[in-house]
Amino acid sequence: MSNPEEKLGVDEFGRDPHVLLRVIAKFLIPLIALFAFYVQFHGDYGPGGGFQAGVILAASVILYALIFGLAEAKKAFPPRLIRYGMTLGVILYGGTGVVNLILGGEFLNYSNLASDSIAGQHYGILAVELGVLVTVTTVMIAIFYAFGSRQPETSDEDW
Amino acid sequence: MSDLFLQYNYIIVIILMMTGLYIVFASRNLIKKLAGLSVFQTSVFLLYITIGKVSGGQPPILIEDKGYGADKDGHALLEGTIQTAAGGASYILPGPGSDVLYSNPLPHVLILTAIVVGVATLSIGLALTVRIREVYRTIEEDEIEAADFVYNLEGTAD
Amino acid sequence: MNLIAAAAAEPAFAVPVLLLDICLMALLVVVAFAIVRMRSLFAIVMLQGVYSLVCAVWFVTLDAVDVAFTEAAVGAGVSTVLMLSAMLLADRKSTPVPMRRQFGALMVVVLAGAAMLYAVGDMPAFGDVNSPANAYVGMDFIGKTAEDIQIPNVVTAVLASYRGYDTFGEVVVIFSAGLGVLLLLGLNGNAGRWEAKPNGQVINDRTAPSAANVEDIRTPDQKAEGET
Amino acid sequence: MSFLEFVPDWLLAHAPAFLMALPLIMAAITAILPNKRVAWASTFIVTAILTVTAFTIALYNAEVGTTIYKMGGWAPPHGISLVIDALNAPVVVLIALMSLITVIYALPATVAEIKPNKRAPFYAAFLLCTAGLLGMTVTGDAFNVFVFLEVSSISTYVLVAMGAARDRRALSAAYNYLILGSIGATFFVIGVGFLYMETGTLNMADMARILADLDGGSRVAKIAFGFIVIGLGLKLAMFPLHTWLPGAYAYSPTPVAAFLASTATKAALYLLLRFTFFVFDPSYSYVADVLMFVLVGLGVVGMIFASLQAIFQTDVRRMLAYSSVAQVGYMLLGIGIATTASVAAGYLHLLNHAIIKGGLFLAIGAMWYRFGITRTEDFRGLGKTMPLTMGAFTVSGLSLIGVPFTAGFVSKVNLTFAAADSGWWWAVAVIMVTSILALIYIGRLLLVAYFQSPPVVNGEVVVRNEAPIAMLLPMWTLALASVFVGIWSDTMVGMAIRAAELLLGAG
Repeated sequence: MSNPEEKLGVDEFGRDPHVLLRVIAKFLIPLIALFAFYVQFHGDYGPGGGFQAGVILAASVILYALIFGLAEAKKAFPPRLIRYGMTLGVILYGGTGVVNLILGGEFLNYSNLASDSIAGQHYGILAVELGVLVTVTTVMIAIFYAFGSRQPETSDEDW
Repeated sequence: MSDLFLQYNYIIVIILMMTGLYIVFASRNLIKKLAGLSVFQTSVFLLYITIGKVSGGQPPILIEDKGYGADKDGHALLEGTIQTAAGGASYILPGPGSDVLYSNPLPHVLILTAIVVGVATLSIGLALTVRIREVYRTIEEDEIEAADFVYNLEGTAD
Repeated sequence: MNLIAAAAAEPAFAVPVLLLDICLMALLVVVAFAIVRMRSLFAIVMLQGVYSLVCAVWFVTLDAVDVAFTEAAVGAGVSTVLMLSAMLLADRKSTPVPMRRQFGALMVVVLAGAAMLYAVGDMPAFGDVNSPANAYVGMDFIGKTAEDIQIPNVVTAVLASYRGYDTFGEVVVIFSAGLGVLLLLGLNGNAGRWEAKPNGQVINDRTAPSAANVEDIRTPDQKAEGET
Repeated sequence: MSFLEFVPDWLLAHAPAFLMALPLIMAAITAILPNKRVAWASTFIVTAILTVTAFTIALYNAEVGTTIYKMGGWAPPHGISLVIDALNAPVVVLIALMSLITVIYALPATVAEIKPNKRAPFYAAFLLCTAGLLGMTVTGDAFNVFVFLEVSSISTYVLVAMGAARDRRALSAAYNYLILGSIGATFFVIGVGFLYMETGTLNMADMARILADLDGGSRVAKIAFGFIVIGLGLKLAMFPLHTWLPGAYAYSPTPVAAFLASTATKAALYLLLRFTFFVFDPSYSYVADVLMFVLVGLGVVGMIFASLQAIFQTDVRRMLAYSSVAQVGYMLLGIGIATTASVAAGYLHLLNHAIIKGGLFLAIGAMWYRFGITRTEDFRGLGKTMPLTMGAFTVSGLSLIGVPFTAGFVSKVNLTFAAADSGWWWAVAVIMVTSILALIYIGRLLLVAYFQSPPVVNGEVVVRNEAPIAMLLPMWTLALASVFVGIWSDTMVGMAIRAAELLLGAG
């Protein structure tokens, strides 16, 4: 953790001391991401929703960064995407409201998204929850990248 | 005296809130202050959620009526159900004839929002702490104030 | 045992749930008091995570499953990770504050607490289904959701539709937190670092406003990074 | 009337939502714009549209009265409603106008203060702050106030911290503001929670109705009121809770300082008015007690102490910040006397002080931009080296003191008469004394600027070096506005009286 930019190295015999950790993580991280999407799309029926799913999805990237190093994580999820992702989420949410305005209803009145007001509500909730997911995921990853990339000034002996 | 027992939750929550507030006010370390703020805010969440609790209630996730007209304990549910539009499910609602009770969903919604606001504040506070540590070499408020005091006397550099 | 007798007299209260509640509350109080006494920042951060997790458990017993989910993911997860990574960039220990300097804080807290305790007597009983909070707008959402929106999770319906505007604000808050952290730290960890040489005298983010003799402890490549 | 004919109906109907949705969505887009000029242009266009919308809203409100916008199509109390009435329409115009003025000023100012690659996110944060302030002003839902309060606060903490590029004290100032601001917001949330416990609703009008039915409510409502006043007091820099303010104003980037000084505390003060007179009512004994002893007491103590502190400051921006705390005292005094005339005077001072302080901070910012001036002794010869900037500073400064034919005079005279009508002669005396104190701390600067010769740097006398036109235009707009308000005061006074009648006249 002292130098997170550096890829976790191998020992002097060329072996990877963290092989077990990495194998398990490779297996686990897709499952965590999958669970995030379950939470996202099951939010209408059980506990969950965009915010919880976003945090879990971000946690999968953070776990990847902790195990494979921040540089690898930045290759997998480039920082450039983050700024666009943050914006995209807000636009998805606000844009849904603007579409409602254009269709003649109030801001965020989803009823006019479909001919049936209940179906319209369902579409609207789906769209805004997606916006929440995108923003929360990217912001959480952004914050982790920002803290992780900063060079620490205290040495490990201070512990 | 027995009245107070029915409100024991509020008493505990107030103690917790004030403990959090005390950590913020009494400590002079920037990170500890933020931890205290977090405890304070989490305790306020507890206040809201305890307001919305209904005894004997269940989480506000509507139970679908499978069309048997009664739940597994044999209670008649007809009065309390709502039949929705064609193809839709019908839900068991509280009301006369129904013994289902849900807890109040509104405080839950408010607190979901507040949790997000709390983590946003925390992350900005931590980012500021990191920057302060870099430029002042300390995260103890007393030392920061001492350093600023010197500058205030000197005036700003030309 | 008076409490349990009172609970047993009130049929709506289940004694095991009450005992669980009391255990959780006791745990919360212990953890909160421990944070007050702790000096090691690592312990404080971890205890803060524990506090959030215990709160999440209590939220489950209070029927707030969505909130419990979020609190566990955010309070115990993300917040703890963030505080740990910030602590890595800062210090490990906090210096103790002498008791006499905590007196003012204690007074403020005792006053605010006493004010709230004064109001406890007029508060509705815990779990009262007929309290104003539970009998009016909040409970209407259950019937309205079944009618207007027709999804089982009432919390999602209220969050995204009835109070969707609040949630828009929430998304914006998160966005501004992301924006703020990017402005303050930068995605590559070099925001806010600068250096200038007016009149041949080196000043940088550490020394401004005074150009007094503060040595620059950064490595050369860090300096190069700061310039960009 | 004539102007409104040109406004399409859908805009009139949806203007309240437009007021937040536009800056929030555009803030997200501005944050990713690659070019700093484009980012400025987009911010400028957004704030210009906001200003037009705000004026439309105010005119429309004057014509048709209170309007309620049902957000999401859900009727209150279940949905969140936006309310435009005589009380918040002027505040909306103020915030939108100040954001436009600040953005024009920021074009040159950011060149000196914000790194080029940070400018697009900086403008985005600025738009978020504006949207948050507008949001908390127009909402009719108590919890929604908290959400938008935090939108504006979080972006404000960041904006203040951006001052670290030239002074590291901006970081500790931002941290202090964050801790106290969060405690304030949390106190507010506790208050709203207690109110919810008492009334079962979050809609302000509904709360007011239920509280009136309960005849003021039980102890829970009393404590709720106390926590809301303390929470908002932290945000509006009520006297002993103002400790975050001098640092935040003094070390933040100059456009941010001007914007904060003229809007942030004003929006919080508006909320205090809204809760004290609209949700609660001065006829409840506990509200009357708080008005009489807490707001008036702290207001008066703040007026005197903060004015004295302002005199002893060497940093001009800290001096102006303490003066702001003192001016908040005037507004609290007006609110605390709680007659229609006094509340109108306090409200008028809220609007006028925003114009005055905005102008002063913009002028100080221009002086810093040209000469790096922050200290009082640096004002030597500014009357010669920056005559136009100093002119704007002088006009706004005289208005702050309360010289006749300026905005400050109108509101202070109204406040004095209101206090005298209620027989509060000691309050009249305090207003006089603090005006003299204001004369001392502003006059001291004017003397140094006009009657001392410019300093000699490297053997040469500093020559005239005027601020760029993009800085002069905003500051003179505000300076002339304060003269305009001072001479043709009827419109503003009428607005203030309508607002006060809305709060007190009817009920």
